[in-house]
Amino acid sequence: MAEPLLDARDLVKHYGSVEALRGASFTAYAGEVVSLIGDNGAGKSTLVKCLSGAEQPDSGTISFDGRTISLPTPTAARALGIETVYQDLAVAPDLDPAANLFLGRELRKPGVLGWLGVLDKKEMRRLATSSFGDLGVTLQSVDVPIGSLSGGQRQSVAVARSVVWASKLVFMDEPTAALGVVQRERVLDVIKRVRDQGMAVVLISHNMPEVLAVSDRVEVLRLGRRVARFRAADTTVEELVGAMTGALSQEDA
Amino acid sequence: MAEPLLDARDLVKHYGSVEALRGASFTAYAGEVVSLIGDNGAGKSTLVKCLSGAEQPDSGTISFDGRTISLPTPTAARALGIETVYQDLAVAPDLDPAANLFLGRELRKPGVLGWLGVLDKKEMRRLATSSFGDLGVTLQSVDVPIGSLSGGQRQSVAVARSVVWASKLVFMDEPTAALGVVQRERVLDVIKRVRDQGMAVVLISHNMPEVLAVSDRVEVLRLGRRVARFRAADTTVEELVGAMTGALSQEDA
Amino acid sequence: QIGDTGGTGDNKKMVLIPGVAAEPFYISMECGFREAAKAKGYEVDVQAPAKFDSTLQTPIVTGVLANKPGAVLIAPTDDKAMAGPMKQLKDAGIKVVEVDTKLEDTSIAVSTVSSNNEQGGQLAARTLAKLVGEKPGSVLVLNTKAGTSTTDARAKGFEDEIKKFPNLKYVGQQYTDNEPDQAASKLTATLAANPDLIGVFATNLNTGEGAATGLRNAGRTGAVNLVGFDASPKQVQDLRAGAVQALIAQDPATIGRTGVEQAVAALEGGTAERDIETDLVALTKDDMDANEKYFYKQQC
Amino acid sequence: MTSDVRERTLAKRLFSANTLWIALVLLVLIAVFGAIRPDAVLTTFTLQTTLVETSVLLVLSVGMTYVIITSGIDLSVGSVLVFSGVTSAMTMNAMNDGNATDAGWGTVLVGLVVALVSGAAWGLLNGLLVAKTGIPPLIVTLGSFGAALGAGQLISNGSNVSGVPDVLSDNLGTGTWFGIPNLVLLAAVVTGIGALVLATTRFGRYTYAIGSNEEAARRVGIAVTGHLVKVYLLAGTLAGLAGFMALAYFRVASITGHDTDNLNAIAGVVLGGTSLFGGAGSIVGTVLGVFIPAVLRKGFVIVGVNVYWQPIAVAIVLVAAVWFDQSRRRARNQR
Amino acid sequence: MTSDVRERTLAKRLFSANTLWIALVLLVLIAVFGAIRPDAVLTTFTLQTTLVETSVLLVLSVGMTYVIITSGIDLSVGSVLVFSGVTSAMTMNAMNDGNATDAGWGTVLVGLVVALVSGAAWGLLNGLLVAKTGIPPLIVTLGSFGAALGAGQLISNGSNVSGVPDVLSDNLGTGTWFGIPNLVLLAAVVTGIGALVLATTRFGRYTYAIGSNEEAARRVGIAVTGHLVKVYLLAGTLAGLAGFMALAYFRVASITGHDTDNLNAIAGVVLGGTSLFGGAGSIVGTVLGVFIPAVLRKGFVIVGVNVYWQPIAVAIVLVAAVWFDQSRRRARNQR
Ligand SMILES: Nc1ncnc2c1ncn2[C@@H]1O[C@H](COP(=O)(O)OP(=O)(O)OP(=O)(O)O)[C@@H](O)[C@H]1O
Ligand SMILES: Nc1ncnc2c1ncn2[C@@H]1O[C@H](COP(=O)(O)OP(=O)(O)OP(=O)(O)O)[C@@H](O)[C@H]1O
Ligand SMILES: O[C@@H]1[C@@H](O)[C@H](O)OC[C@H]1O
Ligand SMILES: [Mg+2]
Ligand SMILES: [Mg+2]
Repeated sequence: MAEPLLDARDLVKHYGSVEALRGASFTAYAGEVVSLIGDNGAGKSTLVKCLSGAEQPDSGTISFDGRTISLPTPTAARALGIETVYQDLAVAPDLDPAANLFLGRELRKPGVLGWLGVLDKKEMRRLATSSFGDLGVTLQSVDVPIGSLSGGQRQSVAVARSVVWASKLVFMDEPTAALGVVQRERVLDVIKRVRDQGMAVVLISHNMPEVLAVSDRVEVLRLGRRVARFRAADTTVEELVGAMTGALSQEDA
Repeated sequence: MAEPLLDARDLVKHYGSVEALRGASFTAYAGEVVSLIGDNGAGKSTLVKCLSGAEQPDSGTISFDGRTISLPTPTAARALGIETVYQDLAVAPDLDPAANLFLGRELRKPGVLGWLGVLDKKEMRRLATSSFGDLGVTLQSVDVPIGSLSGGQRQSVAVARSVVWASKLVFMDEPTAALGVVQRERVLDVIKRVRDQGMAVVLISHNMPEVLAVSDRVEVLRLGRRVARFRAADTTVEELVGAMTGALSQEDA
Repeated sequence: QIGDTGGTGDNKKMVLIPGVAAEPFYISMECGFREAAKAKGYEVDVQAPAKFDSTLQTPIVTGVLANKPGAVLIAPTDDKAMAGPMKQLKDAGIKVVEVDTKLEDTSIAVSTVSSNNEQGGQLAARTLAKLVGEKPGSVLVLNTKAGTSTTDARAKGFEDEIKKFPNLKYVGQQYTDNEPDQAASKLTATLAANPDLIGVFATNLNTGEGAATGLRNAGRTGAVNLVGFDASPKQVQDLRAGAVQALIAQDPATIGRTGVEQAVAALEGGTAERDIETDLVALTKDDMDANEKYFYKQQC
Repeated sequence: MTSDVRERTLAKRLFSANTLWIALVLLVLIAVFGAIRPDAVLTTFTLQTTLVETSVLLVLSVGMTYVIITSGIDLSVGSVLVFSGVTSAMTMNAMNDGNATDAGWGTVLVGLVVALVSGAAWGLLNGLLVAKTGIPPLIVTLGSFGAALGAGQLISNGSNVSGVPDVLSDNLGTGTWFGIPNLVLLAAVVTGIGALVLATTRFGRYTYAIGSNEEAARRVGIAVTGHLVKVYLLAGTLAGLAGFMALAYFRVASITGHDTDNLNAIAGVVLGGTSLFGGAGSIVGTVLGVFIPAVLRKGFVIVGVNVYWQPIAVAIVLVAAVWFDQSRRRARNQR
Repeated sequence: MTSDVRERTLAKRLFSANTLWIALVLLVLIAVFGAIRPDAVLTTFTLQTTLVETSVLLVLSVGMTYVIITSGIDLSVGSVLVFSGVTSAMTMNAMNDGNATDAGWGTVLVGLVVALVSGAAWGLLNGLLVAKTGIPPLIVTLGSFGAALGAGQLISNGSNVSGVPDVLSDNLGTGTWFGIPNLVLLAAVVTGIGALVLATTRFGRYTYAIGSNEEAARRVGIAVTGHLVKVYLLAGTLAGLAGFMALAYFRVASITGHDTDNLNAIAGVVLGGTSLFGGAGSIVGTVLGVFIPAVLRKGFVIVGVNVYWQPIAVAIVLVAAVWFDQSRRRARNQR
């Protein structure tokens, strides 16, 4: 196989006396969907936060595109083409969906107004409307703060935001957890489309059929450590569950 | 079939110009698991909030145990034996899991201290630990604020809280959305156990296999209205999805 | 009782506790104090509260007490509330001299050196009446905050005295929270309600400055006679420029100097004079140059 | 996607339902006072003086609005105003042998720059401490509240500084332009720019985003630290400008007498519908919120309310105004 | 379930890591001043007076801690203190032909009740408005800040009220009990009860819950409205008690001089680690937070720091203390 796009080794992360990561490793290749699975509290979200600059690991190394990197801020990760759907969504509840979609990447009016920082709200709203359409999201009004949307609507906004802006790698921490049947299918389609454009997609999900349906590979985290890796085509739900619960374990995963 | 335990008719709820419920009806019987399904934004959470006193419908009637009731506050619903797992969880992030489990129902020390309002924290922590155990939740420390727990851990606390206190009916708005495979099974087991004790359980979920596996009946909401009702044993995933998306519709559901 | 502690202090040290920090009145007093104390060979310290306020002055008194100086000159910010802390000074053997203001309880201080604020208010009323002459019109008092003893005494003196002039209609006082912008705003509001306003007495520096601003903003400078209290450099300048028509000046440097003399007398075995009243004068543009010694200083 | 992308005009957005009801309150107040004393209230004189007297506070409140929308607070503005006035006046005096009364525009310009820089320096300090250290803004600005005042006293030796150039006070302080006081014009320009920047630019958008969810803003790559520094810098600079305006208006840099400017500004901002928890608010609201207490104080003096009743009456109307506003807004949202 | 249910002792919880570092700051301050002037700082006298002078503020701050933990704020405490002092003193005078100086314990008791009831009445008003109407606490209590002061001035006709019974001032005001000033004892008892109720009872638990997530508290059936009313009632009643204590100590009901009590109390609470956003905080922290500025001010007077430098130095130490505390806590959490 080719060089990994992202290769994290032996990440450790403490919160006070809680050990969220105890030497976790993780690998992702360009042009693949890799699922990261594990029990509640296994450390998946913590790992994603460390790999997207939202948290700093206490120790361990991260290499990206062959070079060792550090990710002091989410901006550093975004600059590398890494986008993230966080499990807690990380949206600004008082802003409307379009504002959230373009947050940190606002479009400005052409000409001198834009140079003065004036936003092109109309254009952003138009583009947002079409992005949401792609994901099958229905909003009764685009003018309301996102805090008043339904759980699934809010999640769709976060997903739309990540795929619009990513260029190399997208982390999606339980992107479909609150989605309806139709929206879930759309998101899975989008994931595949993104993969087919040559990016890497890291999917976190507790839905094993979904994991097997969409991923190329699966990595399993347990108690803050990687305990197994599978090719999706060669494995089964039972095997995955076994790995997550500790019933089954691989050497040097 | 017997008298319904809960029967809501023609509920309407507006938020500003958004019509979340447009004449929704809903029925639940004692001793059954009824699933409430529908697309994102269909109005499921709004319906649950109206039926558990967290929001007030603009119009419509609710009857419970044969009598017409109004639910001005969540306390009114709790007094009738109705407990709820809200989609947004509604926990106090600064308090620890045990404090959240017993919130509003704190145990007090025996004797004069208890009469003075002094809490029996030790006992609450002990009971909380065993409730979490029932749901397969693993916590590294019970002393941390719930805001720092993983998504699934937090959800488990909310589920535990509802089943510990309910006596007649439990609403569960996507209780398994963030749960791992093992925890999800445990919660489904708990739901069945609660049903077997004669209570009604209302489950909201986007996971159709899960819905079919655990429910006795299914009611479908679409654009703020009930559009279909099924006996779980007589229906299929395709039929449910058809009803949710509007491809299929029943008369006078 | 609190503070029953022994110990001896430094008899060659003298501390001034003004009513508030950073006011030309007290700065001038401090100048007189420093000059006189140095001349007598005393070491000096000055500790002022940030506001004219007994709750802020009390910890300063007890803090100073911890150092046990020989004498304390103090402008008590409340004629009753400061009695307790000042009695502790006395009980510790420190000679207490009241300057500018005084306690109701006359048994604590060895001497009181002050001008009389109520008389100052009366003088302001007479001065205003003289400026106005026979013309009829309304007059207003701009005061600081309700409950501030010195400025309340000035307002009271003014109110009592102004009644003796039947051509002047007293429209009452307005409180300004000691903020110049409120003084300006309440003055223009009064002007709107009483267009015949002919005189204003501002009981301290901030109200005077606000009043001058209000009149300027209303275009009525000079047409409405403004009498201020105290003679800080800015006020003197305003007097000269015609923004203010008269000032009631005290003699703070003399208060400070005299206070030191009384303290020294008490410390070195002489007898202190119990009550000393210092001068109050009305300054107008015409006679101001003759009375330069009453101008306050911003620094020594 | 069935969302109808309804366009809202700029005017509609600036003057949204959130500010509609509080504007109504202001109008009712003016109407009531006007009905009682039409001869004294509904006059150019009262209008002009009220506007002038509110200008300085308004400029402070514009900066405060930005700070509060980020879910911060700035208790230091009054002290920074004092400090800037002092440094500016002292510099102008120093350039003119100790008394700048007769100085020219050159001196005034230097004075303006000194005032702005002084304000900016405190704002920068506040911003750096708030953004980089995680010290709560209340503590940081409570500190600079004390420190800026102390520093002002220290360099002025505790006294008010006079010697303000006549060209400054005659033009900016009391001059008018087609009947509009220049001080009001300046405040209006600052407020207008503040409102536009907040409502239409990226800078404004980030201000809301940070107040709404700071962590989310950080994760989408907004330079939160830098932005917060800029917001406090803005508030400080505006406080410096306010100090310069006060200098022109009062013709003196006053040391005491600005103790409650901070609370007055905060009250105006909150009264105008900006949430202390951040994420929501507007400058138009702030303008209304600043004028309501000003109109009340003035109106009560004009109609002759007893001095001791005045603060009570102001308090009652203030609370009642927000109550009315809240219940109207709620009713509208429930509809 | 692998959670280990480690027991934390009461002492440990009261004195958790959140307050450890700020306690250290306080100790360091005392040590520094003590090293400079051991003869004046480390004396019973200085200890006694510092404690006494902080007692009144401490009682205010205990109530404020509860309010802030619910994510509210109470700007009115200083005015309520004034109002209660005035009503109490005037009632006592009225019972004794206009001068209660020589009155007995009966009068004092009535005075106490009047002070408490006066405070409670304002607290109740605040609580009802905050809890039932959705008006932001800042606005409600800014209103009662003005109204209570105005009402106090109205009934006392704008002047301080004297005639405080000697038995009150000699016993509560300046009396001691085994060397401990009675005023300090009273404040300590109030603080102790406040700390215990907050840390161990249901009332305390609900206070945290409401501040942490008001909607969640409502949904689990906590009577949020009623609880908020009680919390503001508590703060008001304690302000009433503080007014009575001030009466005993200063022998006069002073109208002025309490303008900044509200900010001082809030600063103490926040300095002690209570979050302005609610949900977290402790009374032990508040005690430390109240003493740090008090020790600083006293220390500066004793060591003779220039008056203009004092506010600057206080500000610097204040900010530095919280900075130190924050970075230690953060380091500890990252470990
Ligand atoms: N900020 C924090 N402070 C303290 N503990 C934390 C914090 N964040 C996470 N943890 C702990 O770290 C562990 C791993 O959490 P993490 O959120 O990474 O789990 P996860 O694998 O994403 O679980 P889930 O599937 O439930 O989302 C958990 O025990 C959690 O309680
Ligand atoms: N507080 C609110 N303010 C404004 N609109 C709201 C509010 N709550 C819900 N809505 C709107 O009402 C509609 C129904 O929302 P609801 O949360 O009930 O959907 P749902 O069926 O639970 O969806 P999901 O499956 O995504 O959770 C949505 O369009 C939503 O945007
Ligand atoms: O007499 C003093 C006065 O002149 C000053 O302005 O303020 C305090 C007073 O005590
Ligand atoms: Mg997770
Ligand atoms: Mg929902």
